Amino acid sequence: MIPAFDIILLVFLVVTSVIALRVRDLLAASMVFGIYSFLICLLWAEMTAVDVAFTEAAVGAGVSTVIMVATVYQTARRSKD
Amino acid sequence: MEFFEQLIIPKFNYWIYVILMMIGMRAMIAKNNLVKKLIGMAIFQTAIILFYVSIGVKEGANIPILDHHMMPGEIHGGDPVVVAEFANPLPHVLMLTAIVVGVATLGLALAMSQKIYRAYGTLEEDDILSQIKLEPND
Amino acid sequence: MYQVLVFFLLLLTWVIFSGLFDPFHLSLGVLSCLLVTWMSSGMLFADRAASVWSRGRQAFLLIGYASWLLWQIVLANVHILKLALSPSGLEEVRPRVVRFRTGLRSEFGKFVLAQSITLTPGTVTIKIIGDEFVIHAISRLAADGLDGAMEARIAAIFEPELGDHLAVVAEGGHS
Amino acid sequence: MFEITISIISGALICGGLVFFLGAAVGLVRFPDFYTRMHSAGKGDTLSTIMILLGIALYQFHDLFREAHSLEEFFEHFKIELLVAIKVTAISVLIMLTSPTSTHALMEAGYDDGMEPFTCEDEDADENQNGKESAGQ
Amino acid sequence: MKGLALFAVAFTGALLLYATGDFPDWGSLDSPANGGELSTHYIKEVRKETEVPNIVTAVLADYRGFDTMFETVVVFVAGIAIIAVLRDFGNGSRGYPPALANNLPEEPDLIVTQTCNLVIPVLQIFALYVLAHGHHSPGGGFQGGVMLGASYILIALANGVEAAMKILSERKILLMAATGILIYSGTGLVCLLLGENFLDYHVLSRILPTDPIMARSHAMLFVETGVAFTVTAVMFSIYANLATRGTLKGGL
Amino acid sequence: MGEQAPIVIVLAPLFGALLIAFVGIRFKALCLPVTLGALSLSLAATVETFRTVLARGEFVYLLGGWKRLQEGDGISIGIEYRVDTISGLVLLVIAAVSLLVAIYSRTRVVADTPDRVPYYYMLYLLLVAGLAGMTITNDAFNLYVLLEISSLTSYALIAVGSRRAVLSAFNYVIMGTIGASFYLLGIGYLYIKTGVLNMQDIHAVIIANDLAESPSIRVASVLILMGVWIKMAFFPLHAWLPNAYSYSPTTTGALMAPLVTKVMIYIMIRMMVTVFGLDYSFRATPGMPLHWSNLVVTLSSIAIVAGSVMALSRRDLKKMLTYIIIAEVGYMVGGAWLANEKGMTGAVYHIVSDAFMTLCLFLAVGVIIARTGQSRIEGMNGLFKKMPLTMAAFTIGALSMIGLPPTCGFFSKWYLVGAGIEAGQWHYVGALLFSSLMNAVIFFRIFEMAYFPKEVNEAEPACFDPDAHPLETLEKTPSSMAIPLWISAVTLIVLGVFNYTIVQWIASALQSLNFFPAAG
Amino acid sequence: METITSPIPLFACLASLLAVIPIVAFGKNPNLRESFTFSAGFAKLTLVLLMLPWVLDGKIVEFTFVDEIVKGVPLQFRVDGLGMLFTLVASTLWILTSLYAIGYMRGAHEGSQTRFFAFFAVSLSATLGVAFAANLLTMYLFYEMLSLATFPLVTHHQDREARTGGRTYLTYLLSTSIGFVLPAMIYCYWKSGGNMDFSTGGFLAEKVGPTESLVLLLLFVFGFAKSGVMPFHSWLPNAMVAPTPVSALLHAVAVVKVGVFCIIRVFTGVFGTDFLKTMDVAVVISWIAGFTVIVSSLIALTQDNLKRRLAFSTIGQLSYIVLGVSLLSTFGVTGSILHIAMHACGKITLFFCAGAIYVAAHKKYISELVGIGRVMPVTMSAFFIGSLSVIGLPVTGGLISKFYLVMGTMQAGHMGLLAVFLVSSILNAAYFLPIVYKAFLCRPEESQFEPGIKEAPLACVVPLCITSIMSVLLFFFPGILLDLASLITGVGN
Repeated sequence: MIPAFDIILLVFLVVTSVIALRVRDLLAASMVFGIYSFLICLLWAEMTAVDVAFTEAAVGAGVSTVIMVATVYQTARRSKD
Repeated sequence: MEFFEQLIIPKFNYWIYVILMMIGMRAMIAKNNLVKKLIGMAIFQTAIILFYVSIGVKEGANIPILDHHMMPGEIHGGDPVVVAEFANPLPHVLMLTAIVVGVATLGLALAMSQKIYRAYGTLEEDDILSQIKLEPND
Repeated sequence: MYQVLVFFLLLLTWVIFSGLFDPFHLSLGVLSCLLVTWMSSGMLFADRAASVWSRGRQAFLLIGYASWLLWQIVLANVHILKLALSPSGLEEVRPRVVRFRTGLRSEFGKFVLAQSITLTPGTVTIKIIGDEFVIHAISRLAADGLDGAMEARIAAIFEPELGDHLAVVAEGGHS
Repeated sequence: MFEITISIISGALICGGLVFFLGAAVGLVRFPDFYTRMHSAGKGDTLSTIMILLGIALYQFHDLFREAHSLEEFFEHFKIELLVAIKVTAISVLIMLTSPTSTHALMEAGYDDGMEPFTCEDEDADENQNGKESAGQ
Repeated sequence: MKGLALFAVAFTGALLLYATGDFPDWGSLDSPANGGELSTHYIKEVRKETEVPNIVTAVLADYRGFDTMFETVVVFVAGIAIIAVLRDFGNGSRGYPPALANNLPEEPDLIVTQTCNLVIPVLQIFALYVLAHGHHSPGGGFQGGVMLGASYILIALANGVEAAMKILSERKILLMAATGILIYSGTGLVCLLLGENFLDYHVLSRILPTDPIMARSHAMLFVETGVAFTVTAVMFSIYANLATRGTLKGGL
Repeated sequence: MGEQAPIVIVLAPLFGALLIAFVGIRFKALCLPVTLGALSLSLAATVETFRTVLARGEFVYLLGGWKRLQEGDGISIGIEYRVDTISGLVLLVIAAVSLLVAIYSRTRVVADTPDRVPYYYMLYLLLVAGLAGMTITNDAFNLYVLLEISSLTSYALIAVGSRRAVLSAFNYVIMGTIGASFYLLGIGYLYIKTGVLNMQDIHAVIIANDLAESPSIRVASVLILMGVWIKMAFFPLHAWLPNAYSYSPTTTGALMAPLVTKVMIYIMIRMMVTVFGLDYSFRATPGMPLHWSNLVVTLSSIAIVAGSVMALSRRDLKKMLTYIIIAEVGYMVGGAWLANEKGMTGAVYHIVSDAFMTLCLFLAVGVIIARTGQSRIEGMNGLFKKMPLTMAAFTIGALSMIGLPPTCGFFSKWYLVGAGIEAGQWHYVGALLFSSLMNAVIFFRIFEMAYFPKEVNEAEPACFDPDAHPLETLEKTPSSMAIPLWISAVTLIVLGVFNYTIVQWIASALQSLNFFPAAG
Repeated sequence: METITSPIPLFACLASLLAVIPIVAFGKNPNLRESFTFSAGFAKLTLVLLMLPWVLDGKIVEFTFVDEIVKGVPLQFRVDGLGMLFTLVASTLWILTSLYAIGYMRGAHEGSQTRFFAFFAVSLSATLGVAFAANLLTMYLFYEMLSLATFPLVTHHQDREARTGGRTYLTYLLSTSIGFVLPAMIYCYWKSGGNMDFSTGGFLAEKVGPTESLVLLLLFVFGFAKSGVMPFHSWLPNAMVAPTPVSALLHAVAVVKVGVFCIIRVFTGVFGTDFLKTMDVAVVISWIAGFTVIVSSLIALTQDNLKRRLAFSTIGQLSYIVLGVSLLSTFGVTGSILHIAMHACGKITLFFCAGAIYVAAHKKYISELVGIGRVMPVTMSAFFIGSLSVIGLPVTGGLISKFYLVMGTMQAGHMGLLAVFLVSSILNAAYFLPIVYKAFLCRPEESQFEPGIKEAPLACVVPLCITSIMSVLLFFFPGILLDLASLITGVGN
């Protein structure tokens, strides 16, 4: 059986991932991706994978998002899809 | 209902991971914008990590760190370790590596997309392709 | 001297984080603190020359100020809560941009002022241009609250030499 | 008794934090433009987080008086719990430091980008337009 | 393309879901992975064999230490690769297309700078704490390294990339990244030179004043430090290059 | 050194890369010597390992000294290396090819990427380390890590080229990540059912618990195969390869084209043989409407034909070679899946011979580009007169590709066709022959172009991407380019003449696998 | 049978291959270069003659390079009667051709002579390799080597025509050898259980059924397209763009004879005639060959270009050999083997003559040759003898081989094929004799030649005289050839 908290997080994950891919503003997409990473980090903390959660927090929600934003700043912000 | 109880509920994690993975994979293949593709790629990779971490979960288990009183500093001693109390550490180890690989790939791909932007002035795949068609090449 | 101070501050932080007091981990802590001191001790305080005594005084006063600020934060939140939740709250929202000049000279002082303005009810620092603060206030009342009292408190901590000679020039209106 | 008291206090703190969160969230929806919304988000966020954290820090001590075989063990518990509480408090200090900074950075970015604040003098001028602006930067 | 993608995705998804029914239930204690000999061994014997409470760290740095060495190499490769691909050594005279970053203000912002000045030392000490306490709490070389790298990224964000590059120049980055791997693989090499297999840390007790099992524990800390070195340097290098299009000037 | 030789194979390039990071950045002239030294050491260690393997069979090296549980009979708790003759052969190929290409790169890297020479060589060495590690390791997850190392380095090595190269490298990143992730996922599916990661152990658990029919294992095999196929550019999944290899710098193409796809094929064989077991791979499963291996062989026949036809339609030498590689991949995949020993032997032998064939051709094309400044077929007019030795080596490579004796290409085709006949897969035999003919047409078209002097009126305006190749051309072929080219060409003949020795080595490794009797 | 292990076959084969090095090295000095060609030629002939007594004694000379190049199959040379005969012819004629080539190449001022002589030597080595090959794989190896080595010779002029000719040449030879021979060979290897040796008198005997046999036979006969069996013949006329010495040696002796030699090997060594007799499949090959004989002769009639006419004639004559061996009768096989030698001598004479005419008078077409006998009497006399031999009229060697072939047909009892022989002989006469007639017997005023035109250079004329004389001599002294042939057929004469 899976705790309800898990299920909520998982549903949120799907929602954020879809949003991140549908938003046409790449900066917003990167930000939503950051949220996605953070959610998944929570999920892992909840699943007792603390080391993974820690890494994901530092890497996924931190560095990945920052370098993605940096790229968006150095290229174009608008996307056609 | 039977189906729901036996296949969906106890394996909800696996279902979601498949869905996330498919979302990411579709973005990787079908999205036009290179950064979007990379976001898809990151989602794709985290989905796999989700799968692995789900493998290692144990009902009612704790984080895979032994308590201090189990580690009295000496080698043999302290309380016996109950395996069921600790989550499976192996998937966690594997996924640390996978996360690192993910960010390395992402960084490299972002660098490439910047270089592509430098060369073509756009990140839209179809625009780039139409520019390439004008070039004299095979 | 300055670096020794930084080192001990960092060591304190380390001990709080670590919670392990065996020699092995403590030596690791000392090593790490030395390393961080070497790497980025220049960041923590702007004035390297200040005496330990004056720093102690500042720290003491800052704690007092922080508790006052905490109260201000509570007020600010109650304010927001009131605006947001009461049916007529929106009518009170009369946002405006306020500019004023500060007499504070040290960067840290300006920084504390700006943060305090942001944390207090109804006002947020948008920008600091030299001595000029650009503030966004959510209502006339909030804008009027920027009367220099806070600035005086901060000046008392960091720049006591300024005394009462603070010349607060508040300018109304929007940009 | 001690345990219940601690639980009630920390529960109250956490609930209070949540109430402020609610206020911030409602404000985020109701307020007219980017700047006022940032007021709501920035401030509500700060206090509610601090309150929740303090609640948690306090809750660390709820089983301080559990059965301890010796005084030494009691202090051992106390030490661990105190350290956690201090860490949590340290986080709230960090929040106090960084939250206004981020509020400020966002507002400055909007300001530099030429986003017109909604002001009371020409209240009805371009409310809709400002309302549409996203808080992206 | 879209249709093809949809087909591929649907096909893969169906395939994966087909197997899902075969999996042991989520969280089950006696699934092959959880109740199997391998993970049981790790949990049961870890303290006997390595004296490290954090099982993840023990598996990461010792049982599967070779994996982790190459994980570090992956990071190193990413750093090198991004420099090789993106770095503009000053002769790229091609006109850059416009980008968002061009209309950013030049001046660093006072509030942000001050906040960062306050946060960075704490962040760094926390990063080192995470590194040093990888044996006892979540964390380790990689997480600590990322946080340390993040502290430099923070400097770059607040004061500009050039300011951060003054502290950690490109040359230093490379040296640091390589040193990290050298620490890791060098530890293994020392084991090899002492007559045992690569990364067989227990033999280090011959040169360290500890017994073989504590030698494992200490060697793990040592290699984690190596990981942290590399990760710190590379994380910052990635940001510095990506934020400036490889020019290492200006930036966000 | 003997006992530690396997680790030196992987460590030598790694330390070489570190040494470059330490000294090479400042003293650029040291990069190449360091690279050569590291690769030579790696080669020496490989030879040593291989000799040990020949002398006493499988060679197991325990990393971290973690022995198997229960007095060596239980599962492996650490990571281990395992070298048999097949992996030893592949390791030899990797070491030799990378050393040759490194010699060859002396002038090319400076010309192609003048300001990033040290970075280039670091990536080069790490790619070699990754490939060697993939070949040697016996741990399914360790393989993934090394796979990613080789992928990342190869992305970068491609992307340092022209602007088209960056774009194709990006596509490669996308495809490569999908492939590697599929592999990872497949390992996860195996792990969830078996709980172990060592390849031998996985197999043992599958056998012991009779898991072969379970959906997870089946899906795992599909996933791993798909992943590996993407990485090796098996036909419907090949789209990334031609651009990536043809727009990349000369040295990159010459290193990657012979090695990367071949190593992936080795991995596929390894998975089929070691992890899933031959019974699983080759026997019809009850639920499947189609015989599994039949399907793959059919696919590879299609791959062979399609690759050949696409190669024929290209006018650019490098592009053409890349499509030939796609066809060759079909050879090997098909051979491995023919479900008989001959086919497996042929596939492994073809890994060796195809690596050298591709190497020879890519090196020759590299020389041609360096000398003429372009790689289109039209630009090859009169080359036999201008550079007879290069063209002679090119000819040997081409003949091997076509499959004429006594080059090794003939003998690999010999085994593969023989296996195809034995298995009764006539379409595969037909595809092989068709592709040989196509190769003949392709290469003789080039020979004709190069042999006959330029005719008037036929001269087209030279059209090529100025980014792609340096405009200034070399007056004469430097010996650093000529010597590796000739060594590779001579190797083709040596491999051909002594093919039976190699085949016996392969057979000694396959013997333990109990191939079931031939279906003929 | 006694077996002698000796490296002499290897040396014989290598003699010309090694000569390539000095030929290339001394390319600047034509006389020195040619002297190497000659010494290699004589060395080769000497080595071959050294082995002749052994072979005639019924011994077999073997040499193995690689013990097992694929499982059970060595890379091996073995000299038996058939190989000896072919080698003897080829190496003798090489010397003559070299002499002729010197005269021709210098007389016609051809370029790139070094390359020419170098590849000429390589081709010879490959030919010897085929002749000595002890098993199918070794034979295939040298067969392919020959195809490639002759390509630069065929396209020697490097002009548009040469390009077309060369393209056709390689397309036919490579596609057939890869497409037909290779799979057939591998199938044989698999079926025979890893044995490919010729010496056992048919390693495939009793291992395949009739249908398989027929398919394999067809694959082999068409696959060895050098034999020019229709419909894979058209490379041969196209290859006539080559300089005449090439056409002479390669397309009268080496290349085409290698083709039929391989087919003979397939019949005798792979299947074994005895085994094939048990099945009624070889007759299909006979009819295909017969068809080729007739059709090619008819086409030859229509050709005006002398070399093309010779080429089509060659196609017909080659099919005689195929036909002969496919009859499976002892006489037929003997005839086939003899015809290799007889036709070689006759046809090379004709080619030499055609080349001499081109060098002396720059004429290519038959219609231009009216009265040439008056200005070049020696050449045209030799031409006459050569035609007699090819037609199969006394007093030339061609008569003997043809006699055996006809006997073989009767022995096999295929009366229809007898008709083929008769008709084709008439056609042969019809396309050769008019040339001779017009050359000598036209009225003086019809002659198109000024008296100024003389015979070709001595280096051209001497070889063609020698070969024509050889054709005659073979009629009187065929003994040695018959001895060699009987070693294969097992029938004493």
